[in-house]
Amino acid sequence: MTDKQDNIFTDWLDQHLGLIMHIVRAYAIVPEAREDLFQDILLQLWLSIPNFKGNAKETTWIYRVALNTALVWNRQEKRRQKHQTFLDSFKEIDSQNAGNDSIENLEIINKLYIAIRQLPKTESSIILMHLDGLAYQEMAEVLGITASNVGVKLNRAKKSLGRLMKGLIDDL
Amino acid sequence: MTDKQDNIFTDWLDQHLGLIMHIVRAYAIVPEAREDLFQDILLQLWLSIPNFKGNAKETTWIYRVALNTALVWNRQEKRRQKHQTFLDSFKEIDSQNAGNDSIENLEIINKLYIAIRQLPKTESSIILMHLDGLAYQEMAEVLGITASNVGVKLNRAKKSLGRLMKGLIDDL
Amino acid sequence: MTFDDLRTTWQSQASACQPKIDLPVLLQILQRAKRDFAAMILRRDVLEVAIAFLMFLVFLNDYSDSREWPLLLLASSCLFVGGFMVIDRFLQKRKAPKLFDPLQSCIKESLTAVNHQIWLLKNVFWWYLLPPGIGVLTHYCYIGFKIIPTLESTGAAFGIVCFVCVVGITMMIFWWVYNLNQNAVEKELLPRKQELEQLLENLQ
Amino acid sequence: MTFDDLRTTWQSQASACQPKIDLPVLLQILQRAKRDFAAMILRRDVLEVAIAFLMFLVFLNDYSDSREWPLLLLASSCLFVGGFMVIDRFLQKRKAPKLFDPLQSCIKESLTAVNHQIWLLKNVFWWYLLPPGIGVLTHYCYIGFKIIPTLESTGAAFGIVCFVCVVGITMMIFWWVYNLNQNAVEKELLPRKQELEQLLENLQ
Repeated sequence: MTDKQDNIFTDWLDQHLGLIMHIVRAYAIVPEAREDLFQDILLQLWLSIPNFKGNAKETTWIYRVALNTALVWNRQEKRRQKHQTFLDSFKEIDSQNAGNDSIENLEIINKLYIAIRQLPKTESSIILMHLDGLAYQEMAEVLGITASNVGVKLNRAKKSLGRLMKGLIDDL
Repeated sequence: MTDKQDNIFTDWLDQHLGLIMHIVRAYAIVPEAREDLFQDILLQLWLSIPNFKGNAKETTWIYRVALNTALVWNRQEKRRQKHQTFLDSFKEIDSQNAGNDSIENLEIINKLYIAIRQLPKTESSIILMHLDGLAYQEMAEVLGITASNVGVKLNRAKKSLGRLMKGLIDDL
Repeated sequence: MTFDDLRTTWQSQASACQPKIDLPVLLQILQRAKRDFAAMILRRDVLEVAIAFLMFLVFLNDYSDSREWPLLLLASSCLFVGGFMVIDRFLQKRKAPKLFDPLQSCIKESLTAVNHQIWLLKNVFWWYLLPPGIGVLTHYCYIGFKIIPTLESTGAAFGIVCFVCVVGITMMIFWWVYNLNQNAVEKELLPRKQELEQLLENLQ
Repeated sequence: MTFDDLRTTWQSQASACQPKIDLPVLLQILQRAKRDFAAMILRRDVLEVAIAFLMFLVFLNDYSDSREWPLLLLASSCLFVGGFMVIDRFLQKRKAPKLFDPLQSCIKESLTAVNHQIWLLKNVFWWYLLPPGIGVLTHYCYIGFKIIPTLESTGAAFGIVCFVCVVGITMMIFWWVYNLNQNAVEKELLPRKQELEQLLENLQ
């Protein structure tokens, strides 16, 4: 049975993978959700094979299992509870401020954030504090290390940042 | 105590919200994670006020709490377990096929998916099956309704789709 | 562009836009997922029932030692809860939604299952908490009335405090279990029910 | 563009890029979050300990009725587990990481807490499972040896089957609890420990 089941399954994948991909792409947006849904549909399809007696067309059967899995089947995945919020959604903040500032500056800041996120977390926190204008002594108090150590680390972090933003900043 | 705590907190928010926003933006990427982290930092900051005796500078204190919350504090939020995967990441699929097909077509398909996702879920499943070339009778078997009902629903779904893709499809 | 053009574009795309699948790894993952799922079901179905029957045996044995009738009440309440769960799960398993059914049937089957689940949890007090609750409280009272009168005054006062504490803690645990269940109804089952009803309505 | 220009741009942006906060709602949410957190801690710290002490009282009472010494063993194992948890949590609470400390201290405090948690769960067998396990098994054997010899042959066979089943189910439950704890170490605590160690290393 299991061998036969695997063979049918392989055939179905060969011929009808497109159908499944369409459903996955229509009902799950981010890549992680897509992988989850895709794997879930494949599992349910594989489990359904012993019930497939040839009295239904293959495409009908596959569509049923895939749509039922996407729409009806209660996946374990936790739904995010909607909670009361005290601020305008973060999504709007970025666009909202486009008027206040030049678009060029906004783009620079965006690139800066992308670079900062690629630094090791402690280096990025030093860069953030430096950008916000904290003195070495203050940074040392936040981090719990000596001021001279802060200097060493800040230089290293600036160099990493310079590599990540090549062409944008000249003096790093 | 609580009133005094709330006053200090309000002051801090007025003067140092920028610092917190920088940290949130640097350590959380998607809007939902940002809201979570932001709320978490505000909570920890508020809870820390009774321990704030004025022996530290305000900015130092706020930076400590915010960075510790972002980097060290173990939020309840479940980390996604990395699981063994049997396919190339979905992220790569879309770009990978750019060579096979004209970019114009890819864009049309993308717009189509965006429109499909805005339809009610049953309408979108009818559209998907129709695009994949299923006959009315097959669609009826998948959905468990009559073929004539499929016809009615397909027409309605096509009209909704036409409205969502105005200017792209002429005959809907 | 007409809708038929769109369909042609769509279908030409379909064949191109397929991920490469590592079939042996996939089959291995499916096997494991099936095993995990079966183990999860077994754990869920067997463990609670096994604990109920185990406690039935323990209380029955205690009764055969001490001949205190409240123990018999406790034992039979455990048997009732265990039996109720076995029968309910057996009946529900026969009606589980089949994902290879047409959508409309599958939605209806899922809706029936969710409605039953809601009924079960909403009434958790009557079939899960009340029977052992009566048993436990009777047992406490029986012991209290037997021991406290035999003690001298300070001992009796201490006995009464102990009695109140024990009853209070027990009530707290029961209340907590009750709340857990009602929370699950509010936050998970009712939204799910609405979702399914919406789907069914759109299909009719 | 120099780094200082970048910093100027950054700081000019900073004042503009602030969300509007609904302060009364925010304060309300914070109050509620604090309350929820306190309730969660209370539930976690109190419930398990309360159950352990409750079972201690129940077994002690059973012993005072029947004078079977294995019940005394069971009672004292429950007392041991409850006491162990109370003392451990009291000691740990005094060393909890303080988020307003400098980063390096806070990371170290968190690392200590995680290491202790790992030690606790890895050794869950010795302080949480073994004491009541010995008590329960002794109790079963005591009852078995007392009852089975008094039965005629088919009754004795049935008694032995019951005995094996009960012991098996108990072992299964203990094994399941043990596995839950080891899984938590593997999937949550060890990755967290690595993360913290990495942070500390980058800071030194």
